[in-house]
Amino acid sequence: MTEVDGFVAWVRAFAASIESHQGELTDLDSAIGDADHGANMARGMAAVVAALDAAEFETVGALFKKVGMTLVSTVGGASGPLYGTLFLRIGTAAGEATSLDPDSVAKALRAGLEGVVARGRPEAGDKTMFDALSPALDALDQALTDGSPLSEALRAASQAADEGRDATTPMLARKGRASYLGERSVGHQDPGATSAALLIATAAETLP
Amino acid sequence: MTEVDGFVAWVRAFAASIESHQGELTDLDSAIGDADHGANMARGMAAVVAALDAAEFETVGALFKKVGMTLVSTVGGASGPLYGTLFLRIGTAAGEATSLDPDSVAKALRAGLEGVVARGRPEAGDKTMFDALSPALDALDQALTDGSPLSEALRAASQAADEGRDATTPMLARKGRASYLGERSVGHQDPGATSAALLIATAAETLP
Amino acid sequence: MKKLINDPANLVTEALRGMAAAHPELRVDHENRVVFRGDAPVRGKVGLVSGGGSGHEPMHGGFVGPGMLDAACAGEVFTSPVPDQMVAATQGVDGGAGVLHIVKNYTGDVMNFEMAAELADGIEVETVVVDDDVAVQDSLYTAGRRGVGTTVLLEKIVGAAAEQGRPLAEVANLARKVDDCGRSMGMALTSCTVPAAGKPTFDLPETEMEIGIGIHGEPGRRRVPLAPAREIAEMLVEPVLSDLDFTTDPVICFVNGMGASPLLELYLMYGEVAALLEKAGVRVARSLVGPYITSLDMAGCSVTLLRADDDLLSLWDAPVDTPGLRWGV
Amino acid sequence: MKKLINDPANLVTEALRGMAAAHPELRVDHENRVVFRGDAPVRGKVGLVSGGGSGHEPMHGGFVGPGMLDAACAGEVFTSPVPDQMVAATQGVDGGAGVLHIVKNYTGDVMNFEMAAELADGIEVETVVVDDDVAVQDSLYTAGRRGVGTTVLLEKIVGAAAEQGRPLAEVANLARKVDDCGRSMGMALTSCTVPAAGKPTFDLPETEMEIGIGIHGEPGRRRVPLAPAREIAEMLVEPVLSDLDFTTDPVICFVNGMGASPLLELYLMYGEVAALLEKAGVRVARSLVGPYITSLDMAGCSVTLLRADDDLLSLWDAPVDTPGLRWGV
Ligand SMILES: Nc1ncnc2c1ncn2[C@@H]1O[C@H](COP(=O)(O)OP(=O)(O)O)[C@@H](O)[C@H]1O
Ligand SMILES: Nc1ncnc2c1ncn2[C@@H]1O[C@H](COP(=O)(O)OP(=O)(O)O)[C@@H](O)[C@H]1O
Ligand SMILES: [Mg+2]
Ligand SMILES: [Mg+2]
Ligand SMILES: [Mg+2]
Ligand SMILES: [Mg+2]
Repeated sequence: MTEVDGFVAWVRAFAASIESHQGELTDLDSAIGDADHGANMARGMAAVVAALDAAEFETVGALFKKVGMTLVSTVGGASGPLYGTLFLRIGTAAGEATSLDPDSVAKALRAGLEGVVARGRPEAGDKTMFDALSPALDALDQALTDGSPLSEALRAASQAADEGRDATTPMLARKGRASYLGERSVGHQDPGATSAALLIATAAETLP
Repeated sequence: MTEVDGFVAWVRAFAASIESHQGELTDLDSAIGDADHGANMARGMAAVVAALDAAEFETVGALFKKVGMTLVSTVGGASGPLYGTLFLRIGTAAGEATSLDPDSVAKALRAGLEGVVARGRPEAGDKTMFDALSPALDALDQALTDGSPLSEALRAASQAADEGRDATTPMLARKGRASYLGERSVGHQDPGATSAALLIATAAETLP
Repeated sequence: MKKLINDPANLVTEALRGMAAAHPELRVDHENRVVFRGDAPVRGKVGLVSGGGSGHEPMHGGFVGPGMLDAACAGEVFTSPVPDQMVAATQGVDGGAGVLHIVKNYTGDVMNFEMAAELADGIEVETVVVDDDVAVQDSLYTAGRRGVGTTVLLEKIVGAAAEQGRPLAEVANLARKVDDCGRSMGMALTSCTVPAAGKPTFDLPETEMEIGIGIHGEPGRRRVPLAPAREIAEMLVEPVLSDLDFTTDPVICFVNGMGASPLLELYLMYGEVAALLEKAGVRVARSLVGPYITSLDMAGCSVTLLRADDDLLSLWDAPVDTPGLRWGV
Repeated sequence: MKKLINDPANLVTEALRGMAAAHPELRVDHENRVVFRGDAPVRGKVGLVSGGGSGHEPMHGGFVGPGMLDAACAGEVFTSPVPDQMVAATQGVDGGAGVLHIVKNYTGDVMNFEMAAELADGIEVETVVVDDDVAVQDSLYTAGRRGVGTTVLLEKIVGAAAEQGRPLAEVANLARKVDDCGRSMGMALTSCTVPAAGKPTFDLPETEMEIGIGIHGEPGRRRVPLAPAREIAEMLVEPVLSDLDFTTDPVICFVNGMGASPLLELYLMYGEVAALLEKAGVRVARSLVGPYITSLDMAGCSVTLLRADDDLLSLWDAPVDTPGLRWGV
């Protein structure tokens, strides 16, 4: 079972990871976007950390809703509504629970991904964060079904996310700003898939 | 005696010299001005050459008035009125003559310089074309007084013009655009003094 | 990076402070980063809300005022504003006749405005999404065309219609019609530098330029050797004319500067564009030349053509009183 | 050099062609390179003629129209026009009430306008020489101060007075008064590139800026380390305030862009300037923010303050209808 504190640690670790990868995310977004993904995510996660510092959360749902609302209200751009919706839906799925078992964690993450799909309508191969998140959650489900404990399953998920992120490089973008580049988007790693891989990696590092 | 044709050769030689020094004049004007002295003089002298190609001149006065009017009408900036007035006054001094003896050449040039002074009110040491022209005409007068033939006297004038031009480098500009730089104008050769030295040099090369 | 700024993190906040100081006729909500016309909400008038990332000035804040927008939301540089801002703007301009959201077709803008429309309950909201950039192929499977130059013309024309008291549905339909009738194409001589990034978004050698750029400093569709203005005009006008027939009605021709291209060059470009249009049998009824929808300090330009019937032309001519566009008042 | 041009030698000609196409309300004499208001000469009205080198757009051609200039002469880039142009302009605007020449204090401009005034016989000509740049020390023995930002405000204010039908002597005195009451100071983040020269006029490292520049891309009075906008504002405002007492009357505050500095940054600068003025007890009655007197593609800005009594303010507010400034009509 993962308690609220465990999830708080994850979110904080994600914020720290974004902070230290800010330059890389911006560079990736410079190549096929508008050079703001690093700043966007850093601004949003800094606001999230400030919100975590200022409040206690009784339930997993309340925590993630706060994270999602904060991102929606501070990020803007494409990543604001997408990451915001991701966390909001995780929060809705987690509901009043004060801790989650591994299957509930996987279900909540799946609900988050469905939120991303509902908001941005990405499909596999569009060269977006979906291409990191979707294989990650498939790997997570598979590992849990195979009987792995959560931490091990999340490591598998993180590996799948990294592979999915890497796989965006040869893709021709069909969604987001990179789609405007047409053929020229090929050969560049997607910034949103990169931040999404950090999200799963920090989950693997922090969630017990 | 110098015939009209001789003066035409001088003006053409000056035009050619400006053309080949255009880049240098612009570079000098970039350092302490607005980077257009080369283009200004080249535009004006090209128009002068076109005017010479299109007409015959009976008198020395008519030739130089045409040169002066053409410069006034095509150059603009500071150098247009200054060089324009210089040639206009040379033309007025030469009047109806069809050829000039050495003393009349010197007198006409002196009248031209007085035109520059009337127009721009430069004083010695202001870091302008005056600082090349004035010593040049002094040297010319002196050499003629000493009994030198015109060509030799013009060579002395050209040497004095070159020295006058070089002497502008350490000067602090008090007239023209370079004056806006204050102390920073020190250490740069004046573009107008440079083109003026070309004027005297081509006279020495061409006037018999 | 050489800019007239203090800290990139405070750029938008501080620019809005300057804008408020320079334009007492506007009301700036600094907390929500919304520029309102001073008398908003105007009773009985449809409220026009636009917005987007900053860095495109005078768009959108400079187009707030009588005859044009009621409010504009300013996001971070090149980043869509957040729904909270749009909700505040929507509530602040609703004079009882509903509100039109004018959204440029970028994933971020569309999603944030979508969330705002969901959140602004009790207020009737219509949305028009501008997508006029012919550099981008339109397709069901992609994000679609970007919203660029037509946005300026649309905000002016639809602003005049709202000012006349036309109802929301009519104003929204007019906005969609303007979007349908407008096409744009842009190019860059240099990259811009996003302040938070601190360096140019892309490297562009002295001998090359980008064709088919948007307004966020993103690279264009293709990179080609630097060319004279005459050829650049052809590269911009040709794809616009082959995308829509502009010979049926008079057009409004808009030559826009990307931010660092001086007006002297923009007028020269306008001359080239006008010559091409004449050759193509396109009749220019109105024109606009200048930096109106910019990309920070990018050098370059875009061309927008708008097919304009009599209604559109008279709405274009109607009085407008904003910092960025002003006439007839 | 990356510019939207064809051949540097034809730049001015082609830009004027574009301007004529974009502004049918103006009349452009292409041979003489003079932009006239469409209805010039206006009978009984003092004619206002200005002009100077090109590269400062919208000044001066963009300030031709009712309420401002009657004609503007366009020289080559950064090169004063020639007397022939000024004579053609003077003849073309004389409506029987005489003509005022508005000349910025540069040796070339002054001498060429002087020759034009001598040549325009039969027409009563008065001349005002604008010299408002506090970066340059005024002295009997030098060329004196440059004419910069105040020129824009002067052309607007004096244009309104001429439009009211005030006689030549009064209009000329008013012009001199405006010049006396205006002070400016400018700075550059980058050099501009004169098209005919093909490379930047001066090298300016990434870490430095020029303070006390004019409008012709000439280097400034001093080179200092790059600083935040707040400190730049101080470097511009302080010398202006110490040159003239601006606490006696309200002021018009004009923050001008040099050509490549985006409006976002100019508004930020305006905010900084306004804060400094407030601290100094200067009351800002009107403001103007934008690129109005530019130096090609130079990045940077200038600050102009004009002490404005009620007459000046009401002339400032009077209708003006030009491509570059338009209100009240
Ligand atoms: N429709 C979409 N669905 C899913 N993800 C998307 C979509 N559009 C963009 N993204 C993701 O958002 C990332 C860009 O985010 P960001 O740079 O912060 O926003 P913006 O594109 O508005 O500047 C992209 O790299 C991509 O992964
Ligand atoms: N008042 C003056 N008297 C004499 N010569 C002057 C004066 N002002 C400027 N000059 C000369 O003109 C030259 C500059 O000419 P040019 O660059 O063509 O004109 P501008 O300064 O208008 O750009 C200077 O180098 C200087 O020699
Ligand atoms: Mg981005
Ligand atoms: Mg010069
Ligand atoms: Mg963005
Ligand atoms: Mg010059």
